[in-house]
Amino acid sequence: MRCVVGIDLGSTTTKAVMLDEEGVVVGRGITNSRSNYEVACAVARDEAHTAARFAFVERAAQALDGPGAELARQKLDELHGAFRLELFLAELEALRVTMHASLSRSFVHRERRAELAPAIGAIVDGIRERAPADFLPGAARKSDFFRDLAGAAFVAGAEARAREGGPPFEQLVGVFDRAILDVETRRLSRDIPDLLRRASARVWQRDEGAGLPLRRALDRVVESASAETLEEIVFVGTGYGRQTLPFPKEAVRSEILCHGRGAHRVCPGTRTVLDIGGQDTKAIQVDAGGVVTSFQMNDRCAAGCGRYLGYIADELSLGLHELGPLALQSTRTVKVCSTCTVFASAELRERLALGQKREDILAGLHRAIMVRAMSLLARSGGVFDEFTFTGGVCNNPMAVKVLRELVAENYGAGVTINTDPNSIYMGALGAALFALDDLRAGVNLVTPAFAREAS
Amino acid sequence: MSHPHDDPAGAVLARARALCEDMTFAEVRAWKGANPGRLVIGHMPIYSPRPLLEALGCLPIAIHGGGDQLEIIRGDSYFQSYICHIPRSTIELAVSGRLDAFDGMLFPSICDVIRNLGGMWQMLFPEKYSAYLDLPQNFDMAVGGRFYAQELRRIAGELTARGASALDQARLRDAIRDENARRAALRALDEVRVETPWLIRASEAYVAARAGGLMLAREHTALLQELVARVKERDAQPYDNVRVVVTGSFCEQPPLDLIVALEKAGCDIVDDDFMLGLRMIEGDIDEERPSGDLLDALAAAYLERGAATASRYIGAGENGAALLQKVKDCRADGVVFAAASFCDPALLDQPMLEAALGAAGVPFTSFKFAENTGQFQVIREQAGAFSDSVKLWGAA
Amino acid sequence: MSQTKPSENKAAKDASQDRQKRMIAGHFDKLSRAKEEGKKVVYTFVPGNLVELITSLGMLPVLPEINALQSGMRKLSGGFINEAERGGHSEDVCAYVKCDIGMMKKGNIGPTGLPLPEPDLLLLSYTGCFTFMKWFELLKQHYKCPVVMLHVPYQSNGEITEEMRAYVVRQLVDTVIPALEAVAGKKLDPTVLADTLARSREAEHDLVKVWESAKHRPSPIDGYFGGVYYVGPIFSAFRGGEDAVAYYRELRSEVEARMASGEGPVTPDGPSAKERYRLVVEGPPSWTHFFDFWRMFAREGATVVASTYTRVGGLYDGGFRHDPERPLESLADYCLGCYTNLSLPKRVELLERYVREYDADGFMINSVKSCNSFSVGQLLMLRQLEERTGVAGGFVESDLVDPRYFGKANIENRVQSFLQMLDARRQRSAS
Amino acid sequence: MTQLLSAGIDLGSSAVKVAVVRSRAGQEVEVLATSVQRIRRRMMHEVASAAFDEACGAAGVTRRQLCYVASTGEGEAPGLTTGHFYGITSHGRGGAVLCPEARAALDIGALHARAIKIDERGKVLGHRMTSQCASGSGQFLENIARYLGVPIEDVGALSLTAQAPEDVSSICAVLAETDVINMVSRGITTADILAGIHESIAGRLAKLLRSVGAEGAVVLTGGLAQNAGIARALESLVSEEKGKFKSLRVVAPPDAQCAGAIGAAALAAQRYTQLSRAGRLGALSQERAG
Ligand SMILES: Nc1ncnc2c1ncn2[C@@H]1O[C@H](COP(=O)(O)OP(=O)(O)O)[C@@H](O)[C@H]1O
Ligand SMILES: Nc1ncnc2c1ncn2[C@@H]1O[C@H](COP(=O)(O)OP(=O)(O)O)[C@@H](O)[C@H]1O
Ligand code: SF4
Ligand code: SF4
Ligand code: SF4
Repeated sequence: MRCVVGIDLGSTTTKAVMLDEEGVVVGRGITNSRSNYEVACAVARDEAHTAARFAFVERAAQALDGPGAELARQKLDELHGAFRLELFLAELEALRVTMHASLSRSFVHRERRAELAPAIGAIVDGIRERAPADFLPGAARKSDFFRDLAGAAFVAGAEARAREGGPPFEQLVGVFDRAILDVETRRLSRDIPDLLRRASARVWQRDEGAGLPLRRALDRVVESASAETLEEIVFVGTGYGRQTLPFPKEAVRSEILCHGRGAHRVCPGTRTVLDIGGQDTKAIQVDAGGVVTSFQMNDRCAAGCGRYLGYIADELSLGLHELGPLALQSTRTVKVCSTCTVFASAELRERLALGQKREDILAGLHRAIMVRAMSLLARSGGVFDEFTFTGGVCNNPMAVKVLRELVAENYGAGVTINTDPNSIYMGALGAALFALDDLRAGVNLVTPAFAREAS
Repeated sequence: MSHPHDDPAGAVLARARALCEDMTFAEVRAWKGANPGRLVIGHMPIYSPRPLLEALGCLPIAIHGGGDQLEIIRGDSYFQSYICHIPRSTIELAVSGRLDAFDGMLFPSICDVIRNLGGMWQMLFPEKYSAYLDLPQNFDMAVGGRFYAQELRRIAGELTARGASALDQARLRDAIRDENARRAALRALDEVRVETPWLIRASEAYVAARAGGLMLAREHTALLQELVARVKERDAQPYDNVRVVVTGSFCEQPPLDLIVALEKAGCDIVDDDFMLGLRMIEGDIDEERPSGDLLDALAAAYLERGAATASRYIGAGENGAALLQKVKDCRADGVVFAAASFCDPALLDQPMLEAALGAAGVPFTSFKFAENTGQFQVIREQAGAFSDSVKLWGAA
Repeated sequence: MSQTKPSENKAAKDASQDRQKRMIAGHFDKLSRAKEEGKKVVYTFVPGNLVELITSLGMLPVLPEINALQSGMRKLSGGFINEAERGGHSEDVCAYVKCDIGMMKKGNIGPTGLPLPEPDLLLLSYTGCFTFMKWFELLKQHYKCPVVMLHVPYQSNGEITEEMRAYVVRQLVDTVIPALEAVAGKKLDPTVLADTLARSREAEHDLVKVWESAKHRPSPIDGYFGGVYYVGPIFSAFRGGEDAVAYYRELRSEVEARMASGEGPVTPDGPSAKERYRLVVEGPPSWTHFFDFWRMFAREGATVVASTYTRVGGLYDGGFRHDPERPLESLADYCLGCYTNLSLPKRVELLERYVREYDADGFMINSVKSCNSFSVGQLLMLRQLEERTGVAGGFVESDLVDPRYFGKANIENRVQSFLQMLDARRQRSAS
Repeated sequence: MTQLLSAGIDLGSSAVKVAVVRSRAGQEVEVLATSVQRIRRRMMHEVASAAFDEACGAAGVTRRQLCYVASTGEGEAPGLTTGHFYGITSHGRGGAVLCPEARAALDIGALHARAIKIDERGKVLGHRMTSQCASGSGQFLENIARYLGVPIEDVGALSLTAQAPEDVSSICAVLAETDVINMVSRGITTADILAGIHESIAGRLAKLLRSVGAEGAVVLTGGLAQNAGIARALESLVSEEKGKFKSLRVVAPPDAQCAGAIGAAALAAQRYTQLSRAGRLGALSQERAG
């Protein structure tokens, strides 16, 4: 299959969307943006590639008949989880090796090495042991990113160690922080067929009762999905870091255009788009064809963007996923003044010390952010029907709720507000649509090195 | 003391405060209902010819932005982040319909922000009356005075054309008398504050004065007189505080909590430049004029007795002289500069005032605020350090 | 069509540029010798400046705003601003003032490296900007010389009334001219003034022709980035002088030659790319990053066909001319008619006219932090213009001379997004 | 005159610091003990009493022997204290105790930095604080350090090993983090990145110092004083300055983080003496009640 790829290199996350020649989405991938942009976009693309493979798996499973076919279909989610687990474990091992290596390299840690090394080994072993449970269908994970998952588990492990009289918490975490950087700036090669085989082995081994039929069925699915070719031919990049993408200038599009186009593709009635990402907020007006007619962005100061929520979550030792749901429990919104990312944590602490409730303060913080966004929208011309909310913060249910209220208060209840589970991919989708234009126009663009080497 | 039941002044203060905090302007609506056909004219802070408006049968309403309770949603979309706060909240009030009962707005010449806000008004609300009132910076009665009287006459004419009463010297004289009476009442209140600051907090005097921008002078005089009588019944003791003059907030107003925070940090605010819309003229306005035209009285009051603010041209390099006089008059230990963030006039004035204070050995401290600031920690620190220092080491 | 070769054109371009350079060098040279030669020096502001009065009395004008912008271009402003801020000036206020005060504190060395003389008089023509008043109050504290205030009323209703004109003329007669005469030590000679005003008028006429050349496709000038050079002499010390007349005559013929040969403007990287976008710009440029900013447009083939910043020192293409027949009235009208003294609705009308008359594809607002006079209301202007003209507007924020407020990556992002948006809209309307 | 025992409790945003001192009316101050406890999500008053007990224990005094306990800093410690001094006052005084020749104190804490000009008694003559933005504070450095995987205690030492400090341009703490991410990806060494950040922070601090007109010796107080990189970067910056700032000298005493607490303790004794002379000791418990 021939595909085009759009990559949105954001300040916090990097997204990739693959379209086939008909413009149908075949895969989406996301990873956290890290210090090495090239790796970030390669990994996002790997993820999209993986997702596309899973689409093949799904298709193969649907086409399957014979003994074990039905059971194999039921096990698809589990297979997916097991696949993720394999990836996780591979990265975990890489992390382990890196941490040990950094112990001998860093002069800061060298003297305490004898004490730190065994503790680190034990923590990693513990994570390894508990990992499979996190990847069973239905298990609640705080994030999908290795950095977050491993980070949370490591911090918990380090805390426990420190409490039991092991090496100090901050030193352990320091080793992790250093090593995760290294791990993230390397791209682990992903042999998808092999990982699939191992994942499938995990699944049938777990269910001994099902026996050989399940194993055979899964094998067939895996083999047939692995056999399909996947060729990426045109790339277009966008996003905050797009200038640093390893793409030629012609293959880079403004994020404003991409977000507008992506949102319009998903919700064709869209006239106004609000995108709240990690470090910037954009308000975009598009015409009936998805062409941008005006826009405003907030990019000089990171106040009130996704990062802000990240800091708050850190401050409360919560996952980003948990922030919105907790705020939803509020009964009384506290008026919060700081939208400055740095001072917000201080204000949070101050208010907690005053005895105000976590959820009420959080509700206030969410409101403060959305009020800022409303004012940007007003600046760009207002809110028109239909209105589509995109970007990472759209995954936060409290943000969505507050936005709905504010739009109703200020622009009437008649405005349709679209959100989409794939909102975070709008920019990448828009970029992919531009790539499709290029493909159709016969523009012959160089594919980046990382894509050639992978396919 | 804030309990209205135990505090003799509680009720009158609560009324004033409620009035200041009511961003729906319910009383204005009520007045309009009771006085059909008469006009409600809003005006921005600093000098506004309120007696003239009253003489034309209008209700002048001072607009001081939206304070710290108003949520700014559309207002921000009209102003870049480096512009002060008051125009945003003022626009917010208008576009959210809160000023619907108003028939017009006056934008006196305070600074370029207010000047351009007037232009924005013309574009946003073409159906409403709006006028920019150019205050002369030439203080010669024959030149600037003439121009100014013409400006006032123009505005009076325009309002009359919109349904206000015609300009009438007798009514203008009455309005000037009412205004002079209000000034006397304000002076009486100020005197209580200077002589016995423990009887009335600056934050209390503030709401009492500010409420005056929302009613006719005559009513305000009654309110002030009652307040002065009531606070004298209070049974309060002196605090171990330092005496300060607050300056710099003549236009955008600090949130009330900020004034309270200053007091809590150990400062008695014995004089300030809040609310200059009512205090811009020092002394009385003439009730007679040789020319027979009382517009000249308003012009002369502005030219000859206008208080020194950053909006007014100070010619002879005497910046700071008026402030030093104030410090002396109210026996202050020091000065607190509290200017709105991004307020060019106040902030450009400040180094000159500081130089004057420094030369006279008067201690000072300075900080910036926005009308909706919710964090006072830095301000408390600075004011606290200031009062600590005066207290621990004596003045200066 | 003319057969002028590009190389000859380049030489021609250099001629007016060189002339301007020589004029400036000569002026600062004179200033550095002013004290020893007993020449009196008057500091004053660009909008509504009364250089004709100053030069007719044989005195030399200094324009602190021009010094500040030159400091910005030479990357000295950051240091000057720091100097002023350490002296107690706020980060929030207009950076021109701080730049000037910093420069003064560091010895008042002018843009050509020669020291500037202290003022004998500060002529505070208070036109279109509140900050001017504070600026000279501050200078007054330092120099202790006399200040004369000319209060120019604001055109709040979009017109110059008889009362306003009379008020200004009255101040000219009663205060300004006597103050100038007192410093100059002589009386103003009406015939000298009339001759000076006549020369102003001549130069103004040629400048208008230069502006109007941008209606041609491709435009032979960039009316913003290039335009700020064109207004140099007429906004500052030279208006009313022989030099200015010669400069504008020369400039006009160069521009007409380029127009005839179908050439575009000259950009920092040589001849311009093919004209792809025609823009109208509102707001002053960022001086500290002037060339970076210019390149963001020039590289993409975006030419500015008209701008309002180049009208702050006089709206000549609106018909105004200095007039030897009505000397004082025309000076009053000049002060009253500066761009920043126009009401906001009038500013929008002017921009709308430019978009139409110059057939622009879009307009761009550069909103500078320093300048409340320019900036307050620009977001509303943006919306109004989009509505009235149907062309797209872009908005960027920076500062005149405070380098801290030029976020290159952000501005580039916005400019590119804006131009790509124009493309997308164009493609749409084509299909 | 008799020797007085007094204590100061500095309730900061990241740590509580306590000092117990002996003095004559707040002069000739001798520090008996100090203690520092990081707050880390604990309740402020618990941390405060723990730290207070720790310091009293180390000094070998009981609560009742202390004539006056003063709080300072942002928090409150009801029940423990007699009165309160503001951070600027106490850091100024504490700076003078730790470094008698200092004529300015520079307090760099977790969220704010402030420059304080003092006289020989530690009396505040003038001060400036960083405004709204948090860049240039301890919290900012902690975030960066965490990102780079360097323990905060080692950040300073590491920055000193830099070969070619990298310029940090962003004024915003958050955007500066992005700058750092970029630098890591360009292969800049941790030491060079840290050095660049230290220089940018030092630049801000130097500006603050100049704005109060500091001269002579400057004593660093607050948590960041323990960071040798800051002291060095600041020193090289102010000694490079031409003209009137040539004479600036930066001193980072070992007990710097407790300067606020020490200053508060000294002022406590001073205020006690002042009040007892004025016969107003009875009013002590009501101090600041208004
Ligand atoms: N599941 C989630 N729940 C809540 N917030 C989320 C979630 N996922 C992402 N976010 C928010 O989205 C932000 C990233 O948004 P994104 O659009 O990817 O930004 P960018 O394009 O700038 O990288 C994060 O900072 C985070 O606050
Ligand atoms: N050993 C250390 N080395 C370097 N920096 C330190 C050290 N200990 C604390 N800090 C820094 O000092 C800051 C806390 O300073 P402190 O003055 O206690 O702040 P606050 O009073 O606001 O709590 C922390 O943010 C941290 O960055
Ligand atoms: S606060 Fe200052 S800058 Fe803002 S409108 Fe008022 S006077 Fe003007
Ligand atoms: S505010 Fe604007 S017009 Fe006034 S001095 Fe500054 S830059 Fe010039
Ligand atoms: S530190 Fe806070 S206020 Fe400052 S620029 Fe960053 S987010 Fe904005």
